[in-house]
Amino acid sequence: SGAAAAKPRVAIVFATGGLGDKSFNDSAYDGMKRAEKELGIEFDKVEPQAVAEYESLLMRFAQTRKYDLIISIGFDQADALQVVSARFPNQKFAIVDTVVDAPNVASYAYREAERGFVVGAIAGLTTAKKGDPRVVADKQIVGVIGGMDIPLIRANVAGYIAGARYVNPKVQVKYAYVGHWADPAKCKEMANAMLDEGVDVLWLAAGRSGLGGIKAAEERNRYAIGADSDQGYLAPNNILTNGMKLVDNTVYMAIDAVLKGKFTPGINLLGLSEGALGYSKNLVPADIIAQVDKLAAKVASGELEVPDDIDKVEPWLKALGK
Amino acid sequence: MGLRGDVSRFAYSAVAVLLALLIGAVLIGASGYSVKEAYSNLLVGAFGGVYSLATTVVMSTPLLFTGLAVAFAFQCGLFNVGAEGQLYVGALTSAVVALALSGLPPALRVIMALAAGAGAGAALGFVPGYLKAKIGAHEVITTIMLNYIAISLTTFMVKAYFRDPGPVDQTVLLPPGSRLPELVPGTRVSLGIVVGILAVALLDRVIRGSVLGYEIQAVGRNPHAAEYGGVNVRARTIQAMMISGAVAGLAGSVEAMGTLYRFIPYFSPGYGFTGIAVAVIAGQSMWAVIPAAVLFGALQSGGQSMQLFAGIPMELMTMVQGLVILFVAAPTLGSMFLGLRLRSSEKGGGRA
Amino acid sequence: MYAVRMENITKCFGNVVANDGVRFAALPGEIHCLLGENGAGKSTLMRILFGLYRADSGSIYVNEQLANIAGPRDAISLGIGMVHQHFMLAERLTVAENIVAGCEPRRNGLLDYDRARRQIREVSERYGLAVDPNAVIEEISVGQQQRVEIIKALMRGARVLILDEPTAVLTPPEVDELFAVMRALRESGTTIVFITHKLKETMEISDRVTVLRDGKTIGTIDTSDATPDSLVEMMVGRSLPVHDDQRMPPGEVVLLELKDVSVAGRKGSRARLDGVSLAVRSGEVLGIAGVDGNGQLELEEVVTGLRRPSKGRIMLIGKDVTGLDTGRIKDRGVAYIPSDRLKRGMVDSLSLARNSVLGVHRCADFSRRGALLENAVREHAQTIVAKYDVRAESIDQPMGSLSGGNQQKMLVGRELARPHSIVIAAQPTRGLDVGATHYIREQILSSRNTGKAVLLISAELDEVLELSDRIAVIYEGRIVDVRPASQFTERELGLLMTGQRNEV
Amino acid sequence: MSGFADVVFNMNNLTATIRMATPIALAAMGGAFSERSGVVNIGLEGMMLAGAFCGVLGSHFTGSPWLGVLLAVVGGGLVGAVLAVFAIRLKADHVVTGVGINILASGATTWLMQVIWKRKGATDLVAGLGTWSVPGLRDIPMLGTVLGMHSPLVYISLILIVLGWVLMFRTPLGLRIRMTGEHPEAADTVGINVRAVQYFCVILSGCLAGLGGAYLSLAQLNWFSKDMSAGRGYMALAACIFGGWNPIGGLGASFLFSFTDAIQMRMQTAQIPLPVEIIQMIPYLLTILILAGAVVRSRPPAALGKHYEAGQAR
Ligand SMILES: Nc1ncnc2c1ncn2[C@@H]1O[C@H](COP(=O)(O)OP(=O)(O)OP(=O)(O)O)[C@@H](O)[C@H]1O
Ligand SMILES: Nc1ncnc2c1ncn2[C@@H]1O[C@H](COP(=O)(O)OP(=O)(O)OP(=O)(O)O)[C@@H](O)[C@H]1O
Ligand SMILES: [Mg+2]
Ligand SMILES: [Mg+2]
Repeated sequence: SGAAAAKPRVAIVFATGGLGDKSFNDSAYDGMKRAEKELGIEFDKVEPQAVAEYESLLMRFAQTRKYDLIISIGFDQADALQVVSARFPNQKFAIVDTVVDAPNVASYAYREAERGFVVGAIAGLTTAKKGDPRVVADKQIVGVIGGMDIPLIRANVAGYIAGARYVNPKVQVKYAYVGHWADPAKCKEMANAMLDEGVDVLWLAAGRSGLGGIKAAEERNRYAIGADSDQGYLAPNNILTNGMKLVDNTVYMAIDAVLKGKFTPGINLLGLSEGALGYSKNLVPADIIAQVDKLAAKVASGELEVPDDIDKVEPWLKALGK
Repeated sequence: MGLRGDVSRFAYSAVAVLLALLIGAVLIGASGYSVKEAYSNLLVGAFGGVYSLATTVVMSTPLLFTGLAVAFAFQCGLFNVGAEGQLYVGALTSAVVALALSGLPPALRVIMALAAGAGAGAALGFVPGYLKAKIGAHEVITTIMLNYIAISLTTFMVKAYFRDPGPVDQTVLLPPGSRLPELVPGTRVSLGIVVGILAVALLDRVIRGSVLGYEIQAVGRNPHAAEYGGVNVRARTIQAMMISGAVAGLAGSVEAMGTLYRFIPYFSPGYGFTGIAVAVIAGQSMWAVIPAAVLFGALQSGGQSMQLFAGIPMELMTMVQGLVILFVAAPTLGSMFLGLRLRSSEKGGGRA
Repeated sequence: MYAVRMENITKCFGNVVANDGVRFAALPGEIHCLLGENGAGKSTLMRILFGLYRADSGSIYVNEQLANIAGPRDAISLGIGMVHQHFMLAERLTVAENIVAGCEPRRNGLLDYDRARRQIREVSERYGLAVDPNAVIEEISVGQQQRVEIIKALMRGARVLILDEPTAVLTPPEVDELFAVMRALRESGTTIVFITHKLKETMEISDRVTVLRDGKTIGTIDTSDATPDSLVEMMVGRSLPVHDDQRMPPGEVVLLELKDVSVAGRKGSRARLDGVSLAVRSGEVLGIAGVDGNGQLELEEVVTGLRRPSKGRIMLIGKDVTGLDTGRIKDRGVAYIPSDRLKRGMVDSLSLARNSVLGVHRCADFSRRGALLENAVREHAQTIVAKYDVRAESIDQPMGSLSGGNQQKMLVGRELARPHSIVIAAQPTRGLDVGATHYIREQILSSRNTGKAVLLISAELDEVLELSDRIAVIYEGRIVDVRPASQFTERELGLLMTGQRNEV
Repeated sequence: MSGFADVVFNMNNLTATIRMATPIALAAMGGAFSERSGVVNIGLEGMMLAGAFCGVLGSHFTGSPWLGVLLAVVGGGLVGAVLAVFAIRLKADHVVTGVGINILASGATTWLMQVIWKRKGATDLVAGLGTWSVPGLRDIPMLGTVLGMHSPLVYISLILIVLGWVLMFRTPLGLRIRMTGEHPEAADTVGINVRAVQYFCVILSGCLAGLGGAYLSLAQLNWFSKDMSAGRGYMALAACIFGGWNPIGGLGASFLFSFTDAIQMRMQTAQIPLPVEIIQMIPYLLTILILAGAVVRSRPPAALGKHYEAGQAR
């Protein structure tokens, strides 16, 4: 197979949500495609349906011994990768969104709360605006709807609350969970319940379900914030910004490192400073952009450390004298 | 029905699977993929080599239990849609008990954890059984509702009481002595499959050779006559649902203790629901649950290779799986092709 | 010219040849009786004529035209109607709904329930077949259900009417009324195919008789040329002995006693059983005579624990058993032959072997430490099959595949085989052929002669008169008279049963 | 506790209830027809999904959401026809067929979405149905907001459900349907075409579930996304049974499910300090409690799930 050695090969095992989530998996897939085009790799992919499948999938990829890198997407692959990486010590692995401590695994995890913090700050400032028909006058309430109550989402929610309250102590933040990643109709009703109570900036961190929330905000002409990738095209007049998580960059980065012979096992914790998290400008007015960028710089420099648990937000604010 | 009936049933099912794969081939071909590559990968991925076979066994194991659970409830005329929820409580209970008993010798630990999982499943099965027996509440509704409740409840319990301090909502990893031993090292084929086969053997004895099974069958097929024959219809209804729940609970136990080595919220991709299909394909025979579960396990495991190495997208595979289920459900289709006539010997199979 | 003619009809179910080259022909405007033992193939033949089964071979002519009957719809449009042996009624729909389904009166596209009720009332008044159109089928008696079936066929205006054992559940006055209907229909040119096991009825009503045996036609004769004995000879191939009527005098011990037992009716309606007190002694048959629907079903259910009395006590061998469930009552020595064998008596999808121990499966003979003793069970089934002449291919076939008569034999065999001192026999020979009826009546008498107490609930007056030592007459849930059987005349009983007490 | 009262007695809950109940009630009525004719319908979920997809497909290609609705009804009906052919003609087990249909529908819609829109998660936006503001209803005090402003499909559905009830309980066809599910042989012997009735009912159930799907994809949203029926088909089946196999009963059950769901959501947004899983359990717990206390005890049609074979040889 000497001739076939021409192109480097990469394998990717997606998270159980599967492609089409307009977030995590899709973004990782974009990274793969970019690497295919720009780095000249070939890749194989697989979409598992159950946690129990991860191990055999990783194993089957590893057994072929023809991949330069095998990438695991999603925190719930950690157990499986721990086992498989030990069994194939010469195979390089990467995992995104969590940490696996092994000599042949490069782990990439995000400081999720930081992205919540920036969009929270945008929300907190926007709800106080006057004269914008999309903002409910004399109420300063913002909201966030998560797909499910899991730590990753909780960290985002905590960051969001912290951001909003940091810039605007008068703001009230509501949060709720759909209980489902793929039920937009239900999320829409949940969003409606929030909008009923005067929420005018609503972040949807709920996978495909979130699309329903965006629709609710559009119908009632309030602001929605998208998640993971730029969802502005869904409601151009109402998507205020997006809480970006650039998994594509991470995946690209991981492949690039391997190709350049710079594969470094260990933990890569990514956040605003690495450009792995961030926000998109969409409808955010210039004055708010200026304020938020300043804040983001503080976070990136480590001057401001964002709490990653909802219970820690209030003490954190108090400690800052807010 | 006897052995001959089972054999011809399987001949029909085999033809049905082939027909479904044939249509699948058309779909795959029309979508621009290589049918040959796809199906050779399906076959090799399911049965080619130790690891593939092992993966097929691992994928079949939870379905063996849930299929058995549903099939057993059918014997009492009960439609247990609640295997999914019972599986979750079984899994969590087993994981927690296996962790809590880390002082005991491994064998004892494992047995007690399995028993606890079965007990938790049985307890959850008791609710629809009791509601059906005492007030006639339809078990399909109650079990659908209980599925949601069980999934929420176990998630809550993990978060509130049994959480691994790490970044994920799950219990801590079971120490080796709390796990089901691996039969084939490096494959996760665990003692679970043996437990499953024992469960099949046991329930087959119960159904075909015990007073309890006889009474359960009588209740399932004609409760009036059962009552006339001195059978405590309500008690049997409750017991049948509890046994079914226990077996479904074991599905979770075995998955938690033999495959995942911990409890993870939302870990099941619907094993309880696929178990319904397994049970119905198995028909009246408990033993037939095994090949029926293996059929689904093989599709799953072979499907992995189809995706990995033939590049067949998920959606196409899902469609092929749906087709297989659809066609296997129609035994007459097989008999039409085999030129045989299926005798209507199963009339009044007693199913809600 | 025949109204219907069936030539060379053959029909197999698996290995069973139910009809084997059968010939059958009925003239226009005659009452043609179809006779044969249980399982002879009568119902099968008629179901073929009605399009429910398709013959394997053979042809059917209606008015001498070759007819292709692919389903009941074809049969109905050819003017064929059928009252089925096992009722074709949807239990949870009303009488009216069952009757009009398929030929519903409409108004503005909706079902015209008023008109339906009126039509039914008309027919039921014209033929004296009283039914309540609004009643739900499962809440009316078997006899009433039979009436619904008859009305259903009559309303469809059939020119050829098949009645498959319609009299099995009717009382003598009801039979007389039915015969009047049948005669009127014959006058108007309708052909009636009448299936019965009662030779008296055959002799009384029919013009001609066709006899089937083992799926083959034995012959067709004019009724005027036949005698009951010659018909039995044709059906069975031999003649039957008469009962050995040497009766012991009844004993003194009261084994079964009802004290002032009542069963409340549904909200507002009158009690179904009203203060019934009865005692049955050892070695005695107490017959309950009455028109179906006067509380017999409730009586049966109350003494066997299927229903709790709203008032009163039930004593078995001196012990109060009120409120115990059926299993426990039967365990105290009660053999029970239920009136509704399809519903209660058996699990039709289980095998004969399994059914042969239903209710006794827990005794030491058939189970040990929770396990069924398969061999003992099979042996038991074999014994019953042999002793009661149950015509079955094997004890592994499902109970539901037996003919009605054979099912009943199996059931009676099972019940009388269990240890018992009391027999509750409800409609024990309903639907049975002469041979089987004879046999089962003998079994009941021999039970009595070995000192058992027998409570016989039967709609058949002949049976009650033949078997009982004493007779209690039930009317509207009350016992209106109890006397030794010899003190009643048939006429007297008839009047008491229909509530004309004063005329007695 | 006044906070809690605000959560429950909130007019907005009723408005949301109506919106959420509509698709479930439509599919539940479909289930009622199918099951009253004797065919178990676990496939409602797949039929709904097919309807949701076809609705968007129709709207995408014609630009008219109403043609989309029409296509959804046709598409759901076609999936219903698959169940009918397998369950009635081929005597396949009803339950497994339903399970197979659900899986097939999930795969097929996602696949077609990829073929047509080159997307995997959700389609592009299409023209949706919008809302109607009904003059008479809108102006009722208090209830005006609850009843007066909904998607036209809400009003159409309510009318259809009443018509469905009339069809089932007041027409000759309805009687034939009920007779078929109770005792197909009896139906056959009075000349009712058992198969035709069952085909009609199962296909109708597909049409109704498909319409429910169109409500999701064209009324509540205006796109299709993967597996967007999200278990509503199963809830519909539960509603159908809970409602006693009666379209209006099914509507009532759907209202109950949706109302408790609305309360659950509002409890969350009101930041009631309970764990979210506990709050999310409430609708299901309540349903079981109500079922346990309910006096009505409905039995399924007697011949439900059984295959009817007239004679052996036809
Ligand atoms: N209220 C209850 N709480 C818990 N379990 C119950 C309850 N009622 C019934 N059960 C369960 O149902 C089963 C049957 O109980 P029950 O006492 O009614 O049967 P039984 O009369 O003993 O039956 P048999 O006498 O035929 O053995 C018991 O084994 C028990 O597990
Ligand atoms: N659906 C069936 N499947 C298998 N065997 C059948 C079926 N129907 C009838 N048979 C068999 O065919 C034979 C004739 O049955 P049939 O019901 O015609 O008898 P019959 O003369 O009407 O008897 P009875 O007087 O008891 O009603 C019997 O041996 C019976 O067991
Ligand atoms: Mg007890
Ligand atoms: Mg007969």
